[in-house]
Amino acid sequence: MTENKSKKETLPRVGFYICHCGSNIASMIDVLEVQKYAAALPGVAVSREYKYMCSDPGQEMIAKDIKEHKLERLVVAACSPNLHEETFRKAAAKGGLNPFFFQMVNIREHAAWVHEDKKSATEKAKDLARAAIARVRFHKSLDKKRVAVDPNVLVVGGGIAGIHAALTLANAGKKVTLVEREATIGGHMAAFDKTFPTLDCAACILTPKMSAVKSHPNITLWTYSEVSKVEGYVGNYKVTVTRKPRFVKEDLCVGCMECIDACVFKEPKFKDKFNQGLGKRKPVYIDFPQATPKVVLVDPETCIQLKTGKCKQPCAAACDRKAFDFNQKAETKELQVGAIVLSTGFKTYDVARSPQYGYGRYPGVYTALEVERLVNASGPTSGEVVLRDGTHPKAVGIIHCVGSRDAKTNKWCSRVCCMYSLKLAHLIKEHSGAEVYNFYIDMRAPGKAYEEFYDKLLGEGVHFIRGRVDEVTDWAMTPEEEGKLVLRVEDTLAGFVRRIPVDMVVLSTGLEPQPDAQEVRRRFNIGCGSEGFFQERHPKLAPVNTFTDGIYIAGACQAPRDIPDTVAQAGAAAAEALSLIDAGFVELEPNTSHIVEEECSGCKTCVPLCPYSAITFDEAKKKATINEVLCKGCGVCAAACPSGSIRQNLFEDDEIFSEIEGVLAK
Amino acid sequence: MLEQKVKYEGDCDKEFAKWVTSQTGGENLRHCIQCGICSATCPLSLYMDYTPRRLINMAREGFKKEVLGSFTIWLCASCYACRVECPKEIQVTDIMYLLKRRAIEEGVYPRRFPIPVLAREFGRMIFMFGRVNETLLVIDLFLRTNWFKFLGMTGLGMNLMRTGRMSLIPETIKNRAELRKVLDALDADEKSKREAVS
Amino acid sequence: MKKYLYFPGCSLKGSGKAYEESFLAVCKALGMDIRELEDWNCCGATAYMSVEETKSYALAGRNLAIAEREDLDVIAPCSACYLVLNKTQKALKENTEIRRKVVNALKAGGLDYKGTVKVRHPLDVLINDVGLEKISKLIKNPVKGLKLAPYYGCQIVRPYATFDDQHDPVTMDKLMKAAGAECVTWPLKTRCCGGSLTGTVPEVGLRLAYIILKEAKKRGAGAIVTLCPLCQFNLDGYQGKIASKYESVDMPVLYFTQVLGLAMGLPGSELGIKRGIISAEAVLAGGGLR
Amino acid sequence: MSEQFEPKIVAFFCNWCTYTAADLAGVSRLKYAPNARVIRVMCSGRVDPQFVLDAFAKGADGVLLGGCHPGDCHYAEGNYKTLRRMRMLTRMLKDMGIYDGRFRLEWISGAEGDKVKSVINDMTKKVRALGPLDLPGKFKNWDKEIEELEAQVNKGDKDKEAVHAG
Repeated sequence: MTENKSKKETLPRVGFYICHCGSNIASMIDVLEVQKYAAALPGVAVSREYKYMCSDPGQEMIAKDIKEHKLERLVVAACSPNLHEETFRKAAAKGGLNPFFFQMVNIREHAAWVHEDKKSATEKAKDLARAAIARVRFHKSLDKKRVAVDPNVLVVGGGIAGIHAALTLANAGKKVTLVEREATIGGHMAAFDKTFPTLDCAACILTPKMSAVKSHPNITLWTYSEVSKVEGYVGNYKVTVTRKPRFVKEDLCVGCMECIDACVFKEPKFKDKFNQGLGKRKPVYIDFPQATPKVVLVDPETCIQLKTGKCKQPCAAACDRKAFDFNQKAETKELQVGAIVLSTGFKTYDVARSPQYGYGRYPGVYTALEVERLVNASGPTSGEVVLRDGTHPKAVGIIHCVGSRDAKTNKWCSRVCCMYSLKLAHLIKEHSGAEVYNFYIDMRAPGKAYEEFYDKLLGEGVHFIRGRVDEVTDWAMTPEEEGKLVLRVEDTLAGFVRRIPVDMVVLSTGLEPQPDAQEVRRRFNIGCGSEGFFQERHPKLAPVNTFTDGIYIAGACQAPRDIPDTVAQAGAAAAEALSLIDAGFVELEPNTSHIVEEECSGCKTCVPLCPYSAITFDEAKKKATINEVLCKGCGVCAAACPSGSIRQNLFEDDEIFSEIEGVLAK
Repeated sequence: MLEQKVKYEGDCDKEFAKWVTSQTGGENLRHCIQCGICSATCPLSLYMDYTPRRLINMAREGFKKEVLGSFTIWLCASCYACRVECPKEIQVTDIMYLLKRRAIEEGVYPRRFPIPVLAREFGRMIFMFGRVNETLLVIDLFLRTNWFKFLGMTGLGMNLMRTGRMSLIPETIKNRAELRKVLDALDADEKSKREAVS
Repeated sequence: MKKYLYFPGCSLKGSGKAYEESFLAVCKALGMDIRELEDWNCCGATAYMSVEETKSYALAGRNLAIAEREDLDVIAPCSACYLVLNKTQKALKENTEIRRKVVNALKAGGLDYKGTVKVRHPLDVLINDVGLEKISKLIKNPVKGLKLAPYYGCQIVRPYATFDDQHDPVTMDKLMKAAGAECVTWPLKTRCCGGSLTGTVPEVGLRLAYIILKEAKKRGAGAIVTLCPLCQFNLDGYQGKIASKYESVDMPVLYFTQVLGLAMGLPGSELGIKRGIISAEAVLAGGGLR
Repeated sequence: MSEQFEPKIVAFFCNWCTYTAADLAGVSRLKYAPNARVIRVMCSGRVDPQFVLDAFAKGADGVLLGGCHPGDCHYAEGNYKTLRRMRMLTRMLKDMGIYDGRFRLEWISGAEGDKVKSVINDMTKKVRALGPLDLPGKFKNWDKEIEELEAQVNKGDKDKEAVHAG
């Protein structure tokens, strides 16, 4: 049994260090008491407390002690190992100790911050310290495994985030593959007319970047494609991509659009997705003039040839490049990359979930995205604000927080709605001269020049009514309300309820995770927060990293975010990927498993358990062997081995048993 | 004559605020973001001296006098529109209820709202018969509060007679004894509670 | 065939007689096995609930306890009863203190309640148990040309009902369409009629009722069809006063069960059609009915 | 006021989900019972049933095992293996008289800091109600009983010898 063994050996000399973390730990845990307690434990040669162990002086102290007191093991009681394990391993190494002769005790996140009674919190800290001191004796000298990093990068999602990340990486000389689900890159931004707070035109700043992507020698652009499988590990990912058929050969089409004119449908008659259904398109189409790549595609839902096979195919005939191929099938491609940037973006709130605002029931009610197209010079109305019934609105109401800040829909503030509502208010007023009312709960304009933009709108005479609109109805109580849409709201600053008749209602919809965010995160083996956005590794210190090394996130797939922040984050993600690649190699945690051959009974229990098929059976020796390059260190095999011949580094049975005894022994 | 509007901290009763949030239904009160959708959706807010939103804020700040003295709580018709709309799931209707109860306990409800009288007569009638005869209840109510308003109602009375929708004989249940035991038990429970406190 | 218990509540024995008559007649015609809850007592209603909470829980509790013996769903046509009984169910389930008080009180009366009873509304039962299909089959003379404003009032879909949408309920519309009637679309379906105030604060109650009646008329409805005795009483009974205070609206207010009954060919006399203070004769005649 | 019994709970948390969730609970300053002692493993699949038995044997009143939700395992399917093993273990423990939630398996994702709080509070409450398990104590008693038994037996033999001698 473990404990006897530990008693026989002469105990290695342990150095114990406990951190106050300013007052973070010290305010709830009696640091001195723990330090004294540890000093008296068997094998402890040095026991110290210090205000900030992670600071340089703190690390120096450790390194110095290791040398002076010939310490053979190191235990630090401080914050979470997820934060500072590496720091103290380095300190150990500095002192000339193998970094894995170290064990960290989490008394901040797991004790000081979550308890209210100092006495019991201190007891807990003692137990955990005792366990670590007992465990660290069994630690072995280990070395990190180095593996080369593939210099190529995959960027998933071709919105402004993906575009910026791809260009940054490509400009640094890395080979980038940009995969986009839609037929063109550009994302939501491509649909906008102007951008807040500067009101510069979205197309003017976005389209140059889009064509730069297309023409960049280091970027392979795969639109109308989706990642279907991801294997491997940091620095060495194997990715499978499915490319949907466009029924037009991408390399042949030059985007002359002759085929669209030639289509048997003389008039466009199908819902135009890019224009939010406000415009119409033909079965053969291109999303918008600056679409990238500028390649047409055929919609199998509406194309007669694809549905019935009975069409004269004038489109194909009109194409002098012979680019049409109605037999085109989806194809799958594989690529090897070292790092992946996820920038899969967001979805806007589905207003059908808020029937009280009458979307779909009253033609005068629009979503913000629809209005983006409506005020867009290159939109279906060339920027003229015309309602579905052909009239021009004299009064417009913009309802903020639709699908935000509401326990019944989404609890969070979507962060961009206040600002884009201000922008739309300005544009609508500018394009139509209508009276514009903004109905807001709290005005959130925290960005650079944002408050100034709000001030500009106030000056333009836009009405700002602080209150959440209850409902939009066609119920008139006074003559001037007849034939109008009536919004009922409390003017909370005036302190009474108002009824405001308008011709047009704009629903400022909030931002949500993509509907398939859960599948995507599973595919890439990362996490999602409770609201469904991708989970960053640390909210402040690792905002673009994930818990899976080599996979980074940027833009609104991580949380609602506007363009400036998205671009900044995309740059950060690219930089993280670069620092990984340019290091040339990664050091993997040595927590892999290995088999002690003489103890292996050859029962084969472990072989099928390994999810990475790292375990093979040597028929000659009748023993199992583990390929440590493939092993990712979960330890499932170690737990299952009947003869106990499988050992997982850093999590050996001895280590865990002694830890169990440690936390319980009194 | 001008009325001073400034409020001093001494004017609010933090205990009252604590009490409201400690009651069933009052839990989420502190989370109110003052969006005012409760007032917007309330069919009665146009008659209220304070809109529901303002009342909520006054209650959580402890302006007991103003809250319990307000018409607002008596104008609530328990249509639950606010409760359904509230983005913070605040049970506004139930808060109105518990404020009514408190106002009655402290005897500060405005005289022109005979709801407490109605409730009392209602209770008395149930205790006697187990069921309520609307006609008797209404007559009783008006006689106790404002009898000439009652005269104004005779037209309706005649109509109800004509259409056989009005009877002057109270409906009663068989097992009145059982029901009384139940109600008495509750009173006893309440009493023991109060004694325990004092 | 599923069995049900029926909780009339005080109104359906008084001003809401017509609701009881028509509801039971329709159940009979549909061959439903339904029996009045034995020795039921007043549910407590919201006026009482608002000032004597625990007592009204106990009142409702006694009814639920009696119903539990029979282990059947209870149908409560009156909105106030439906709300209070459901609210009691919820309170007894979620609030230990209330449960303690009420259960003990019931014990004192020799009653016991475990909390298994389901309280349901006629709309819920007709749509989800009986089914539109079966009902449509029994429509003998559809009320063609009858234009109705379906009025749900407050306490049915709010806050406890789960069988219909809180903002835009449709179950009654479906039934009325099945009966051959036309339904106007209007935004006041679930807006409070002020019924609980007309008695105590008349000026307020009257205005709310007037708003509903006027809008229904404006939308071209020949009659309002409702499912709540208090709403019916309030909208029907006070039109005289409304006429003198605002304007004459002259809008009959029927129960959906009455319209359904007529469409199923039941005689008006069995459906209490004549009990409306504002006569529906003319409108119904327009609908080809006698 | 009498000192109430404070159960000792050993918690094995997987590094990627539950341990992270516990960190999140800390960062969010959620307050929960101080009774659990967390032992970090890379995957809940590393937890050998022996660890659980050992914890009870060494005096734990409860053992909590936390892993990623099914389908979310950082190592693809480690938590499924955990599930299978622990089902069996639970039955075993029952036969040994250890049940009523003294051993508990929970899926807690990295985002569910609040679940760490509620699970630990709930388990502490339940195990506290159950009272101490105290296997070490029981072991001692059993040893003692056996010794006494032996003593008696030996004594009996001596008496017999005496009789024969006489």
